[in-house]
Amino acid sequence: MTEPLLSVENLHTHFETHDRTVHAVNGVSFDIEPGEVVGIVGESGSGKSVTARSIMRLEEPGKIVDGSIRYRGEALTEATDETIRRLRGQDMSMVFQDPMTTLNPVFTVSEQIVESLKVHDNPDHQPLREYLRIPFLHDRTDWAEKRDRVVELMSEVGIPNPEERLDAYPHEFSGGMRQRAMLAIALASEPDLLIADEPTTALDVTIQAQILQILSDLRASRDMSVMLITHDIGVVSEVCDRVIVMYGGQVMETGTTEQILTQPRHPYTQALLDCMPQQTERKEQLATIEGQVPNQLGDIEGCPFASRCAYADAACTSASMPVCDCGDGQEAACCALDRVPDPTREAVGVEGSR
Amino acid sequence: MWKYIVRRIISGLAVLLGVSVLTFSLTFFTPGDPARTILRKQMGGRSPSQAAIERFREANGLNDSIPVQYVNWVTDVMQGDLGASYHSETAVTTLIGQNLMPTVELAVAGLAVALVVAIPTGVISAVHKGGRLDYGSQVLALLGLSMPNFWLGYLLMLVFAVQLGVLPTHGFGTFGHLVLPAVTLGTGMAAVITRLLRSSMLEVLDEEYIQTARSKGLKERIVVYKHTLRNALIPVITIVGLQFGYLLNGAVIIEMVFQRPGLGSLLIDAIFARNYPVVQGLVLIVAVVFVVTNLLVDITYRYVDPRISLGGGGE
Amino acid sequence: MAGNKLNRRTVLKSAAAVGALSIAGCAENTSGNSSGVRIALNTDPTAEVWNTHGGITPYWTNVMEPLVWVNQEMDTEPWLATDWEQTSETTWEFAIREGVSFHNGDKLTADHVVYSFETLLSELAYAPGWLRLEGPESIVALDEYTVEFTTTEPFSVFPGNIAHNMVCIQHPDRNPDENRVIGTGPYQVDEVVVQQEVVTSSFDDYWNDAGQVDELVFEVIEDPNTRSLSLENDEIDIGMSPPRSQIDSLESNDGVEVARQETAGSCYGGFNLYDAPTDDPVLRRALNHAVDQQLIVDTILENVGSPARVPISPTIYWSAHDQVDPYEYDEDTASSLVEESAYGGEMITIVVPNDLVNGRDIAQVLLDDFTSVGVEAEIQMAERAQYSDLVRNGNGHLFLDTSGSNSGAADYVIYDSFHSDGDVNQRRYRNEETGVQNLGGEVDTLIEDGLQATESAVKEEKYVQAQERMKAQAVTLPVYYDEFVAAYQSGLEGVSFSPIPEFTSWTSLEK
Amino acid sequence: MTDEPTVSDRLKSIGDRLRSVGVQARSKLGEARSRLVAAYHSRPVRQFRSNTLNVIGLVIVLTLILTAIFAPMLAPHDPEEQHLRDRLEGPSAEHPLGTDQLGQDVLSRLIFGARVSLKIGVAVVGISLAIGTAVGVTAGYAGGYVDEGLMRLVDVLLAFPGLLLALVIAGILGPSLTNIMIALAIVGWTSYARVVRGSVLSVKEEEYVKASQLMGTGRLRIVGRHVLPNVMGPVVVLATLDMATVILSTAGLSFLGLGAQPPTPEWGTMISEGRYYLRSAWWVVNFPGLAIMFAVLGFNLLGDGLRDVLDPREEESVQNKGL
Repeated sequence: MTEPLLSVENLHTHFETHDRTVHAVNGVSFDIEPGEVVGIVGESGSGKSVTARSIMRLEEPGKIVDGSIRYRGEALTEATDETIRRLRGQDMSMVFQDPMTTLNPVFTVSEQIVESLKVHDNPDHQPLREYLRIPFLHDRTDWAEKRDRVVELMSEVGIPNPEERLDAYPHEFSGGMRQRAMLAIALASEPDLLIADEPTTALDVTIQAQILQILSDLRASRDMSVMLITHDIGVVSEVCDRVIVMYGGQVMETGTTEQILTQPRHPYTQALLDCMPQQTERKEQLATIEGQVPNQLGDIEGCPFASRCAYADAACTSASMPVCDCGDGQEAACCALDRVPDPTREAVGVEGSR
Repeated sequence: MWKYIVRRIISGLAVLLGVSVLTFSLTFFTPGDPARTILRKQMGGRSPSQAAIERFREANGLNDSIPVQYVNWVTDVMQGDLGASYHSETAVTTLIGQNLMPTVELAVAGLAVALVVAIPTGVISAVHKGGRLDYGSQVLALLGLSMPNFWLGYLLMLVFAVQLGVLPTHGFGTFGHLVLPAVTLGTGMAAVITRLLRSSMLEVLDEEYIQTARSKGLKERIVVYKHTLRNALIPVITIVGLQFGYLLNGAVIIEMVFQRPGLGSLLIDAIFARNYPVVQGLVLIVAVVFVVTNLLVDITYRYVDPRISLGGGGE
Repeated sequence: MAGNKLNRRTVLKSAAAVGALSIAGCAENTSGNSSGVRIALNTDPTAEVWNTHGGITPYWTNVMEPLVWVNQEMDTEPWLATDWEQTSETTWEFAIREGVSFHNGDKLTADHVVYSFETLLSELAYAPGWLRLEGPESIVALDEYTVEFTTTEPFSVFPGNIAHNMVCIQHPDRNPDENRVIGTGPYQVDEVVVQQEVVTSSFDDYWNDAGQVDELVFEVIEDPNTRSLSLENDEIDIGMSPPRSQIDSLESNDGVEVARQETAGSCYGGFNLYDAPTDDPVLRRALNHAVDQQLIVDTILENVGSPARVPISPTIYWSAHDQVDPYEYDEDTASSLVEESAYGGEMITIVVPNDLVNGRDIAQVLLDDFTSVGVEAEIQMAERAQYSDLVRNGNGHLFLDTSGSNSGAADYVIYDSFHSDGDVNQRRYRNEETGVQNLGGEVDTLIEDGLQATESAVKEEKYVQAQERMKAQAVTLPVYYDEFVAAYQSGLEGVSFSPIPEFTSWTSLEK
Repeated sequence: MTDEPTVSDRLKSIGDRLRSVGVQARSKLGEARSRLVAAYHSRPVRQFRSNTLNVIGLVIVLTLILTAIFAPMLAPHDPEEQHLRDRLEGPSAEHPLGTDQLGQDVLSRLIFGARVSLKIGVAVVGISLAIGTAVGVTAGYAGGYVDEGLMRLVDVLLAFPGLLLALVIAGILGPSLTNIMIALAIVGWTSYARVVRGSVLSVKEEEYVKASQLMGTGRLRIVGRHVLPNVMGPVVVLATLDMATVILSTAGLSFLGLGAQPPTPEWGTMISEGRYYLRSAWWVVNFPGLAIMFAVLGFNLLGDGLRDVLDPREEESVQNKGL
């Protein structure tokens, strides 16, 4: 078996607040293979974003307290700042959720793309006077030469008339356009792994579709892996090869997109799928999961979903959660899996259920 | 943009009108006759005769009622004439012209000192939030903010001019003469800017685009000094602009401590001598400087923060 | 957009350029210490009030000279006039010195004198009243070296009155706009730096003994503290009136000498004679007994000056200082006099102008002394402008101030303060027939007689009598006679001052 | 046996009554204590306590207030008592901070000076607050031309270096603490007016205020019930920081000779008068300098701390009208 591109093992990321500790990520493990699109789904607060940021080592003010993250075998949790910077500049890129806040408002979009190109060229040589454009002291001839590349990137992500927009500021862009610009920034460093943290959440539906389309195209043309964080199962079904379902800072279930969507084993996954509008008849009320997302304060014992789980018993709140192999690579972390109805068997026939 | 500037100028004129009415009406309540005071000063401390006083009052229009004097004054000001000092026929504009540069020099130097100190301190303080450096610079900033500057001036003078003898105690002209006053003036302002920049930096460091910058693989130095500082400076510029006007407050006292010529000394002398044309002219000029600085600050925004359009609202 | 960017860059660049320029401009201005003598005054020698004199002060600088000089004894002495004579009650003839050169080479004639006086009269509103000269006929050149003055009223002290720094002779080519100053003095103006300094150099064709130091620079340092600091810092050679507190340390400093000179000035409190409770002479005497002048001189004044008995400095020959017995400091006498008086616990307001040197401290000592003999008092510091009003309106009970003469005619020192029609008392005297510090009656007559007297002995007799009457009624509370102090680098020789320090001649100065 | 209660009965009933009073008092005391303890552990107080600087600020300000209140007990000497023969003496057991040029005890003058500074601070802040609130409420409620006019007036005053204006006003009115107060209040009320007006405007839009308006509640009551409590936080913070500014400005104006009439002990005047003795008697100038610095520091720290707790919206409202 080839080495995975990214391998996360037992990751714990904590946040210290005034008087308590928030266990945002609480023992997450998964792998991403080269060229694979992995979707991470879960409700808000389930630790998806923190996991993504931990991988980029942007977890501050949180802290990785345990576990390991390996990129092509290199341990990111122990890596030096230089290594991390080189990786960010050349191997991994990230696209954030809200395009309205992820672009620096005081620099032109092209400036921000060129920066990315510059870092990619030479991550270890970043002279301040050149980046700051200090009058008389900077030499930016090669920055100007990069303009063609910027235009190329901009058109690649679907920004129309890129030549005319070279001097535009982010506020002169619409939301969708900004997300494309953000994508261009991320692609400028020619990453092997693109982490997209809910890249379409803040956009309206038609734009969402366009962005997703661009993502799929890019993945195909550049042969890069994508880690797509979303709470939208619809998005997952469209672009992902594999899905990781997270809840309460832990991985609940993993499997191929098809497995997760058609035969979810974990009660949380099932509940999540039930809430999707597509599953609901018109006029019928949208299903919701009863209860509150746990606040993840202090040490967590047992299954974080236990309090909301229809199949939970007393043991679920204290026992450790076993990861059960459900066949064909599908895994679910549940201590009462035997009590949970199995859609695969249900599909086969009523007699299959107990 | 032009529309905006015109609007600002009109409201600026209203401010000037208000300030001038305010200062002018103060002369209503004033004890002390300018004629006697000024003549006494001219005569080296001798009391002038009643006839001389009458002549003086007549010559300077002091026998008119205050509103009449005000209208006359405004009419003259419209024609660019701020009147003449009671002391002699020297035009107030000339006097102000003579005293403007020393004060501007002091203010600019003070501002430079403040920025040179405050920008690195504020940045370091924010970057090391909660650490010893942060704590130290916050305490220093608070001390700078709380120290009466005349006391600071004397302390600096005592140390650098008297004990060490490296700088002149007083006077005006050379670079050396500027150092102590500028440091004295700059200290309080440095404290203000440091505090403001720190909190502004902290706010910006929380912004998502800083994560974007980091995610590109930019060095922390560039993240801080390019992406963070540039944004954090925007609110600082407002305050610096406003403070530049307030620097005149400090200049009054510092000019007195260090014996520098300037608008401050001129104003104090004029107030005590009841030299009303000079007081009114100065107050007006200061208000003009203030209004203009504010306008310039607003326009500078356009260059620093591309989101703000002077046409109004922005997006 | 592109346009904007260009602008932004231009703005930044020009800002940088301006910054560089201004620093360069600062550096060029460096003025080092030359071979000359730097003298720090406490007033600006280039202040705009001096425009009449070509833009620099006629005081201190020796650039321009008057017709009549005042000597060490406060007596008049021929100067640019060699002689003068009263030709009628209101006319005076002055003989102008021959062979005197102006700094531009022209020879002094009577026409220059006429020009100088007329300039003064036309440019200074108060000059006609002060000099008692009005109208074009009042100054006439009788011949090339004789000038006739016609005063508006009999004015016996005319020669002394014009023995004043401001009444100096200047050349018609003087120009205040270009700071061109042309006089006849031992030093001529080389350069005027407005609000900072006047550079003068010795004038070779001076008619009298020429100055020995090549260059004298008069600069302004208003703050006395700074003045003495810069003396010790070797930035200046002579500093006028150092803070008293530092005279001791200056005197003990090897490199610094201190010159002292009694002046015509004195500091006293004048009582409001017309309002209760100070309308009671017994209380006024009591308060006189309550104050220990010697202690004030020893402590607050740091031994500069001497305890006063009368309001007129003994440097003025008609002072009654030697003729009167002082009210000795004695708290017991003071307390019993307070008991004896009509005083009923009212608050006495001591009014002090805030530019009075040490006035604040002296007032506090007076207040403390009054309190210890059972008299309630408060202090009201007022700016000079406000003070003038308070005195003239009689708002207050004791008005603390200094008085002195800076001309050869010190008569106004007594007339303005103590004659009913004098400046201080006139307003209330005319409006309410009262006044402030004027006893009126016999004292008025004595002062008038003294003023009109041409013979020194007669003048002295009348004024002394007036002072004795005033002392008996305790019209004033004399505090101290002033002393002028200047500190200078010990390398200098021949530093001496006149009782009118501004009349000081620098020709004897050597470095 | 008579119906008369015996002496012992009486004593007993008195005893009972006393005991019940005692019990009541004790329970009241206990209640107060537990309330205090609860307050001490409440979130805002905890938050305030968590920053040492805040606590230092509170301690300085409390010290200042207590010093001012108990000045006559604390001061070792009468602050106005002169001993000319013992003038300018250095710190000693008798005069811990030395004596000034009149032989007055510097420590005692500093202690009484705290009164003067606080008095001016409270007066100026009080007047500014009153005017500012009145103007702010009027402008906010009236809207239209009234609002426009008042706010332009505020702009005029804000558009001008406050201290310079105060200097002109105080200079022209003549030296006295009252005139300083007037001058500082004239230029000081504007920031309050702005804050209050802003709050009025936002509260006016609140549903519950609209509702109570519909129900016919008077405007003044609405202001009292809804606006003022809402604006308390920012105003308290503003007032605390303003105390610092006023103390500093007063010292500055006093330094220029516009300050207290002698022999009132006032810190700025002490520096101004003592500057001639800077070299021979450093204590005369430097102790008042330190006193001003600590007082200003105390109010600044306290203001910062209060802002963290009371006014989280406004991160930094830099107010440095000071010199």
